[in-house]
Amino acid sequence: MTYALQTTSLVKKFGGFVATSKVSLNVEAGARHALIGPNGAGKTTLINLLTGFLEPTSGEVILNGDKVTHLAQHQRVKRGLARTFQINRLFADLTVLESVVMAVNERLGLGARFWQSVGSHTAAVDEAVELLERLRLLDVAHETTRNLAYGKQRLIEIALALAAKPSVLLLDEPAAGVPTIESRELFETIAGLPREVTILLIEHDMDLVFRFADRISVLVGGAVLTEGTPEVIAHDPKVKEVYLGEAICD
Amino acid sequence: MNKSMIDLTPLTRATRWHPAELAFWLLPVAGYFLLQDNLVLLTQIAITALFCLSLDLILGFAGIVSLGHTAFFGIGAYAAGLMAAHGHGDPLLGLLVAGICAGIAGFISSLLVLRGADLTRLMVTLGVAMMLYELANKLTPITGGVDGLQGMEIQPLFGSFAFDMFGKTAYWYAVGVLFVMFVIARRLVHSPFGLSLKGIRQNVGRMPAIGAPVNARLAAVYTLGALYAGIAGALLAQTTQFVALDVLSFNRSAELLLILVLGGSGCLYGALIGTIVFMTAHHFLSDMNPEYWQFWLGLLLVLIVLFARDGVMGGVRRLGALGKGGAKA
Amino acid sequence: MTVIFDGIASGMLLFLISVGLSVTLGLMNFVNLAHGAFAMFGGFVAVTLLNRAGIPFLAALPLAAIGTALLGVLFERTLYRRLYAATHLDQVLFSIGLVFMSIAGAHYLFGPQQQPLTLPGFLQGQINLPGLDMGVYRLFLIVLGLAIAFGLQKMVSGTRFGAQLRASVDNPRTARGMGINVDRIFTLTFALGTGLAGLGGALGVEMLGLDPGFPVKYIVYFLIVVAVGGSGNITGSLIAALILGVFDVAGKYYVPQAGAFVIYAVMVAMLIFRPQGLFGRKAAR
Amino acid sequence: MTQTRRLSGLFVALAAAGMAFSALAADPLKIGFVLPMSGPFAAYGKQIEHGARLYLKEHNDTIAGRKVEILVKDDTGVAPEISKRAAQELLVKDKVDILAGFGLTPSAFAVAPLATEAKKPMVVMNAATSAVTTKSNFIIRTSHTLPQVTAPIASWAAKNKIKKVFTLVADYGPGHDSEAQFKKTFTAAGGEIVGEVRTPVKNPDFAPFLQKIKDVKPDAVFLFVPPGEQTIAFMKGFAERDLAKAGIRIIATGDLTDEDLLDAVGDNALGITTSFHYADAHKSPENQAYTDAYAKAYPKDRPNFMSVGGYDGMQLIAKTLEKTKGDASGEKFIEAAKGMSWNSPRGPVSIDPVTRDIVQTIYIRKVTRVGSKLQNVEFDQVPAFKDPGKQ
Repeated sequence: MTYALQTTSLVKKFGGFVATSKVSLNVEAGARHALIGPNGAGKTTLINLLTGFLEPTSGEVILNGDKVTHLAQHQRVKRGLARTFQINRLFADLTVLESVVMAVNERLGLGARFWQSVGSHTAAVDEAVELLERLRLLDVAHETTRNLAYGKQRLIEIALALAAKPSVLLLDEPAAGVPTIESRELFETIAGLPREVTILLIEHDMDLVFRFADRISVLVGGAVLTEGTPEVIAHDPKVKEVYLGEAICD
Repeated sequence: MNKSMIDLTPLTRATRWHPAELAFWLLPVAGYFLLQDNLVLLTQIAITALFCLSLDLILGFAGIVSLGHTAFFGIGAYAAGLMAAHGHGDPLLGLLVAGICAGIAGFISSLLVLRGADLTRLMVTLGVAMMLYELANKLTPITGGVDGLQGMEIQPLFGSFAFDMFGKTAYWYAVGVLFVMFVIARRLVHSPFGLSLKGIRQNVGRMPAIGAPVNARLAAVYTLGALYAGIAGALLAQTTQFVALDVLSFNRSAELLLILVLGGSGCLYGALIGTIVFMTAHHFLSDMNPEYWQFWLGLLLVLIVLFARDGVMGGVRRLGALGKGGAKA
Repeated sequence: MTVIFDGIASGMLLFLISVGLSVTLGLMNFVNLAHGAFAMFGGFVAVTLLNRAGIPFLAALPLAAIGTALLGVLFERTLYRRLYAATHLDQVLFSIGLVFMSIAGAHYLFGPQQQPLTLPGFLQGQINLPGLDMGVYRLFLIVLGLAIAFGLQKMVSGTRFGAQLRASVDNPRTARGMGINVDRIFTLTFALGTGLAGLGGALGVEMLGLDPGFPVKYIVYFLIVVAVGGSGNITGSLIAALILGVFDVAGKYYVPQAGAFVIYAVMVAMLIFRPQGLFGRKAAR
Repeated sequence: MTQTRRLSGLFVALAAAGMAFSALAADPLKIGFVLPMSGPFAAYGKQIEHGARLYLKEHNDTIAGRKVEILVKDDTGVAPEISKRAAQELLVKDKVDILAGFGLTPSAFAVAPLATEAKKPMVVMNAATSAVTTKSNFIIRTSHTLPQVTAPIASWAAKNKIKKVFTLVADYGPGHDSEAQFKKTFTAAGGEIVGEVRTPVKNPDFAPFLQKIKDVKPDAVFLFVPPGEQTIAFMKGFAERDLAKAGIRIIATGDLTDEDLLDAVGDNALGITTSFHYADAHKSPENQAYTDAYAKAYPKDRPNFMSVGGYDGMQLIAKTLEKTKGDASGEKFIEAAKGMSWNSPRGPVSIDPVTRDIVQTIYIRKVTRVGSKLQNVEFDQVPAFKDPGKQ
């Protein structure tokens, strides 16, 4: 079994507070893996540890078999680990095309080119256009990001992540704040991603999780409570206990 | 809509110059013929514009606030001044050396400056510049201290155009250097590098997540801004044939920031137009009223901020947007 | 010992002239570079009262503070108010404009020369203890500075007004929704900031002099204190000012060759190790 | 301000119309002033302009039969490129015959090459670094040089039972120059320097240095800091620490007890002994006339050495032009000015034909309360003293 993304006994302490407690996560290559947990379970911290925004107190992060524990965020992206954000982090005054071209540039290592204009790097532009077409964003390619509807902006979030051609994609509540109809479309798009892209999904919406994921980890109090297939998780009494309130509400 | 239908010209428009831009660059030519008597003022406007451009690169495009940008201006001025005072008076060589010295200093100080948030950066840049000021004052035997660096001898440009009191050579020299540096900055701003700087400015948190090494980019542009400032300092030293401590003064940094904000940061023409407006106003006001011109200048600033943000400034910005239009990819 | 005492006094002076900025910049998040102009106004009020009207020094101080606060209210009502929502750069441009006007105005009204100020006899001279000589005025500054720091800290963290102020700055809309008169809170706070500036200016005349260049001459010091202390934090400003003062004075005493560098070096070092300021609650903007 | 300037312009025009008969009144004589009129050194510009205008007013704006026009440009004091720009515009655009003013040394240095190139006389009315006159053969100075006013206090101190001196100077060029001159003269006369310190130029607090002085207990402190708030701060601190009662005196150059500043220093200045070339309390008929006229024209201000620099600058220009019969061309003017001597409000002065620098009496004075005013009261003098910086 090859794992695309692993952690081994990952610990993060803030002062005396243990935010992540000995998390060992194994995400298989090509998996649609979901990470769930109630509020305050430490999902955000874990994401930050995986992407390199935070450094762990102890433990390792392993990406495609290589230790990346002490690499900076952008270096991990170069090795194929991309993410989207729970709350949009976009470039408000750039157009959609500019944003995506910029992201493609970074993957192609063109970001430090300072002499030729953006448009003259045709390979990057072509790729960006293709990506926009795939996400059905072509018609707004020249719109300024801030002028778009929230649903469209969520798609740009994903486009920016995909521009990195990731082998592992972390989706942090991709449907947060999106109306139900649009969120269905969004998930169709996500489901349509090629199978060689491993996806780790952090999501609140249990319906979506159970429909989409083939494996689920449950995070509680900074530690992994349990892990298994959707069926197993759905019938796990411990999970029910933790999720009682929320699962019913959702 | 499919991908063959998309219009990609917005991405490449930068390579062409808008007619308004061409018209703008006719101004210095017109200025030469119409304002023969004010060539020194025009020269100094060109130099300040270049200096302002350098701040625009780091503040306007990379979002690094600096209250100590004179550090690099001063380093450039002293580098060029010391070269000329010790027998290496070729102006272009002086520019080159000044730019390199300032660039190196910029790179080193970028390691300090890139830590912390805005106010911290403001104060760290300020602190670095103030320490350089004190250093230049301390090194009186080398720099001449408050009395200024004496004995600069600038050789004629290209061996044939001497810098005389009518200031024609100095004018074309300064305008020429400004133009070349502007063209370089313009290309840079419209390049992938420039785009990534805009990205950093608009959302610094996102950039690492698309694989961009933010600190390396910022260090690069800070170094470049320092280099530009150094060249501007060298130009001032060479055209004035004198360097005094005030090239490192706090007032110069603050005034520069003022000019840039006035002109509109984040737009190359904003730096140029801000300089023209500010220095012309300063010149006329201080000629009319040598003692109290500051009052009128202050009033002008207050009125602009309060009432004309969208009038005068908006106009300037719109004009700037024309030039920038090329970059609008 | 005397060196440390002088350092503390010097730091206290830094604190007194900067604390007003700590209020406007830190608590109200307005980059008021015209702080020095208000301080100068306070100085001129004090000097004029003292020399022309013959009002005693101790009475002139509160009058300078009140006068400056009134001016502050006037400016806040008419001008500053419009710029709370503006960008920091706009605020800089605006307040520098005010600084220019104040310099030229003071030059016009009072001339370019230094203004005279004579302290009352009981504030002059020194108290001599074995191993420690304390200037009376310096002691006065220390006591006053501590009192102001203590009072402000209490006010910001311990009173209803302080709570309302913090709420208004953090989220004006919510504060309004909760029935807080945000406009009034801001006006009062601005008056407080400018009043403190005026008081600092009046107190500073004795040691810093007073001429039309004042607003620019000491702007660097104001900013240093506020930046190092962490904006909006009164205790932070106080401690930062004291550290800077002690280092500065001790540096000049023991290594006069490096005298001018000390204050900047200390500032840069402190900022590099604590980029948010000593006690910064959050990033400055 | 603008209004008075316009009025005087009108007056000039009227005067010119009235003088049409004069054969020599062909062209008006234009004198371009480069002065710090705003910024931290605005007081310099104001005083120099006052002095210059006072002279002209006394002579109906006419010199050697030519009516005179004054143009003033602000150089903000500390930006030599602005000084140079101002001078260049005065020369090229306004076509002035003579450059004048120059509050600070860097301005004079920056403009000197222009005077040489344009072959126009340049009358320096304040900038005091010794080397200024060496920068162009067209420069004449009517103020003073720093060594010139420093050396006499050193000789005086050595002769008057001051054996041990602590020097405290601001850490910048003029400070270094005065420190060097003082040490040279004082040790040559048998005195001893028991301590020296250079203080930062921007220095709001002298406490640590005063403490050092207190530790060392010299007979006197030789002081040189930028005149202004620093002088005040030093003297207040000095008084606060009772250093005077400990038997320590302050000796200095006279710019630190300049009349513009004395009132602000207050009684703390009492007893300070300085050497300088001018005090408004100087007793002579010329000075009486001068101070009276000044008080009438500018009732808000006190005349000081800078105003006299401006006044004498105009006086020198007038006397020289009388000699050349109104010819202001560079070489002729400078030749005629060399060796020129006259009675200034400060006493007899002359222009050294070799260095083109001023030769004058330096007075030793003590700050004393005279009536309601603090005054520099002269009690000793060194007549016809040349700049020792160029010997």
